[in-house]
Amino acid sequence: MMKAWIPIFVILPLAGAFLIPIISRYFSRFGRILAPLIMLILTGLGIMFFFREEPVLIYHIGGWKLYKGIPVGIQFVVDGLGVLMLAVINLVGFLAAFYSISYLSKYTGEKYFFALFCLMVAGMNGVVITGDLFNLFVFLEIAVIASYALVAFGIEKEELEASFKYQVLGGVASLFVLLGIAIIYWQTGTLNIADVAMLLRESDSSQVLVFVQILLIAGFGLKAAMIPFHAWLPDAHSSAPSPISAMLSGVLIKAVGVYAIMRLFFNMFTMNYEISMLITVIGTVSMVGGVLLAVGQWDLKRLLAYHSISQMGYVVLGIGMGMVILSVDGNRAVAALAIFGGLYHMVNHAVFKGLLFLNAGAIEYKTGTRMLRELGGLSENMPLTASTSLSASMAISGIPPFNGFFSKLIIIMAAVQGRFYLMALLAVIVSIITLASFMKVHRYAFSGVPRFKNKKLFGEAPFTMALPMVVLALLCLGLSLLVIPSVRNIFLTPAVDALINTLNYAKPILEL
Amino acid sequence: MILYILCFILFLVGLYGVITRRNVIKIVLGICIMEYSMNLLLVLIGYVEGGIAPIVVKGVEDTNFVDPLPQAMVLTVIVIGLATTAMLLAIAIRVYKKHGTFDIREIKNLKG
Amino acid sequence: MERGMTSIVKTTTRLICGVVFIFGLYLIVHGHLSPGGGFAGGTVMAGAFILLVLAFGDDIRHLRIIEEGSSTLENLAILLFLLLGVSGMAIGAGVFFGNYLETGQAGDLLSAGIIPVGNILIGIEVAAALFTVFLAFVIFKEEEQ
Amino acid sequence: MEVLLAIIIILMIAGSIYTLHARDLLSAVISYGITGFGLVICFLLLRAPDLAIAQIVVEIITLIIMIAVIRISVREDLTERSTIRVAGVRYINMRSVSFFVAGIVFMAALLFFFIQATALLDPFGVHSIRMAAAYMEQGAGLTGSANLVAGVLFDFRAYDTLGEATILITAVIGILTVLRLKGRK
Repeated sequence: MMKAWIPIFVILPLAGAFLIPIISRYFSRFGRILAPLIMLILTGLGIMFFFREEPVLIYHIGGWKLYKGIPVGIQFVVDGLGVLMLAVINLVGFLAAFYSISYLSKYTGEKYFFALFCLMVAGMNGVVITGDLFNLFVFLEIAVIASYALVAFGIEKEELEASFKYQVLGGVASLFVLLGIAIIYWQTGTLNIADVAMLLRESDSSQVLVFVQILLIAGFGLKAAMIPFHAWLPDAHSSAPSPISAMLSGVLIKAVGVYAIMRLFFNMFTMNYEISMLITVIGTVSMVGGVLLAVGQWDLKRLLAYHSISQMGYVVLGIGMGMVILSVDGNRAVAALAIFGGLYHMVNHAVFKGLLFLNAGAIEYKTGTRMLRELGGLSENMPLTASTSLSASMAISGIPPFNGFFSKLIIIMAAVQGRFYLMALLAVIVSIITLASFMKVHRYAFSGVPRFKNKKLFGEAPFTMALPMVVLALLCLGLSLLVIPSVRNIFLTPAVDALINTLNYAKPILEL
Repeated sequence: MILYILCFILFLVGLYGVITRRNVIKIVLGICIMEYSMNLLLVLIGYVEGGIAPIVVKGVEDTNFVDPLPQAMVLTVIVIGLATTAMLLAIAIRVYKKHGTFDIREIKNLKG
Repeated sequence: MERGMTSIVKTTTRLICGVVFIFGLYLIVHGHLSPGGGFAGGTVMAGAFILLVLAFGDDIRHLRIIEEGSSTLENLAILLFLLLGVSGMAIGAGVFFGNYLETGQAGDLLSAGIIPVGNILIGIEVAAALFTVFLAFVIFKEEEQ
Repeated sequence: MEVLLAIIIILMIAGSIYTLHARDLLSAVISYGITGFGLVICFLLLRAPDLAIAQIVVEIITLIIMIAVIRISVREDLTERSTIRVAGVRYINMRSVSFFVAGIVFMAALLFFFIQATALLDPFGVHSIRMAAAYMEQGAGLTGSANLVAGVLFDFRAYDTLGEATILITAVIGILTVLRLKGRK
């Protein structure tokens, strides 16, 4: 019975996080062994959940079934979208944890790092599988507070300032989300997402809903680093340790930001045209703004951080278009295509952005600097990093054999079919600028004559850093197989169905 | 209705403090004030006219209780507020020791 | 160098520290009967410890040992609370956080199944957590000088 | 009852405005503390004894930590004042005043949307109980706990309490990480 395994996704990382500080005092390498092991087990479990028997698995915590048809306790709800997110979170988590085994030799306080890492993954897993609004807020706070401390892990001047700004903006965003949840409880009297969904469909209270939806877009938009709220991302991602930037950029802004918007705006709120158009416009503005900001950057990690904003713009654009078409009851096939493109690009972005940040970490680990002007001619000294970085750069700028090309192509096709011609045009232009920006990275960092000051020859990144990079590079190629229908129906189509027919999330919970 | 408006004004005062103040400690105080107003709003929502505290006392048979769910939520939000405040203060004191000032604008240009 | 505060504060601390600790204990244990519970009681107990450290002060080596101890206690307490939830999966209805102990009569002390156990574990964890936070700030201040 | 609550909340608003504009940080923290104790009185009036105890005690611990932080650092808030005294003549500092006006306009807009949105919802004192009905009717019976809030916290929504205790642990480990002596080897 798969259902009994669902709590493992939260129990295991929490137990690991609590054990590591205790046992690390006697056996100092305990953290670097336990954390990757836990993530590996969860990745295996996540992939196993793709082959579950019924589409929506429900686990009633504490055994509290329905009381007069009203869900009382908290439920774990795992559907197509949840399984997809679980697999991505735990896979990238495992690779980042494995990568940081040797990366942390430059830092002190290793036990705190792995404990906070496990807590962040536990928080994200908790957000993805819970079916209760307030519980989503609590586990969102766990993931975000752990990431505040991890951003300030090196305790340098700019890391502390970046973490403080991230924390202030994150705190305000969490309070906006809490305000939204309080008003939803005020109106419907219940916290269960499925229950609220059914109540909102009966009573037409659009006046309250618009205010609540804007609050939640503001709150979750800041967590997803959309343009009007992106101020914290470049500092936080460039000053954090590289495996943490890979986790933040690759997974945290998705699991906490975009997933929450998808779950609430598809499966809970009634669709309306203005809000979905607002989300699409925010996605487009982020897509264009992110890349324009990224072109002028010389610090490698800041450049990657700005590209994260623009790639997340693609994801939100794809999902926003699907929402707009659904809200005007347009052609459901085009809506399914747009959402499929958005989700597919989200998975791809987690893979190649994680790889790019791990490459930047390897370069910084070996040469000690991140500035493109001081780097040069790395391809002789670090052939493996150069090749994985090349594959990731081609993936992000959408060059055919790699996965980025297919997901961007699907989004642009969906935009054309859905008559969003301006969005399609902007998507193509942004893809070209991304290609230019990454060619600049390669020209300065890898090819050309070595320009950096210390001429000593340094070798390739150590094994524990090289293996995750190779695995991610292979995934950049492997994920392009998802376009084939037979493979897609196992992994991505259940997630798209979970969003398209909005009420089949709520029906099994309320046993309608 | 007036109580909800006053509570939201308290929220706005906190938000105003976070946006306009330049002293790091005052920004932290602004966030805490916003958390106070959120706690107050949640308990105001749960209040029932003439209700008694949600404690079942043996003798009293009155079952017109105040709603216990927002109170459970507020207890959680209070401890979340304590956790975020302690984290903000730890980082604020570390920023002060590194930059020598609490003024957010000077901290920004010292970043170089 | 005379550590801590003046002797007046020290004597009053000696008197009321026990009372504050017992009040915290009372709040935790009677959590399911009267208002209070794990969080409020744990914070009161943390207040008792903080009062001692504030009034008497201590040299930095000893403070670090205490901080290690309270940090370990805090992690153990939350681990036990997690095991309490997981034990619900093994015993009783086999469900995460299942209330498998008998719930008894609503008013008396030994009632409400796992709630008193949960209260006590959360009380210890909150007390140790806040005490560790306070010690972290004190040790940071000592190291700065 | 409603008038009493309104007076206390207005006093809390006044206290928090002073907190944000006080020159001396210590008096800012103290007036923040008084606002917190005003909140405790509101909880008592709203029949929430659990929260009143928790709020008072958490308030004291927060004040201890804040005053410890301020004693380590500086007490004056030397940031920009809205009126600058140049050679004895007081000039209005246009930049901070314009910032102030923009803030007020933004707040007024938010307040207007809030009032317009929540006009139709239940007024104060009337609360359509749905999910909590189960807690109240089944509370003492099924969980056996006289204190319904403890019943909700540790049995109906025990997973929330686990998450919430984990938040405290995350914050503690985060503080130990940030306050350690040396970050890099």
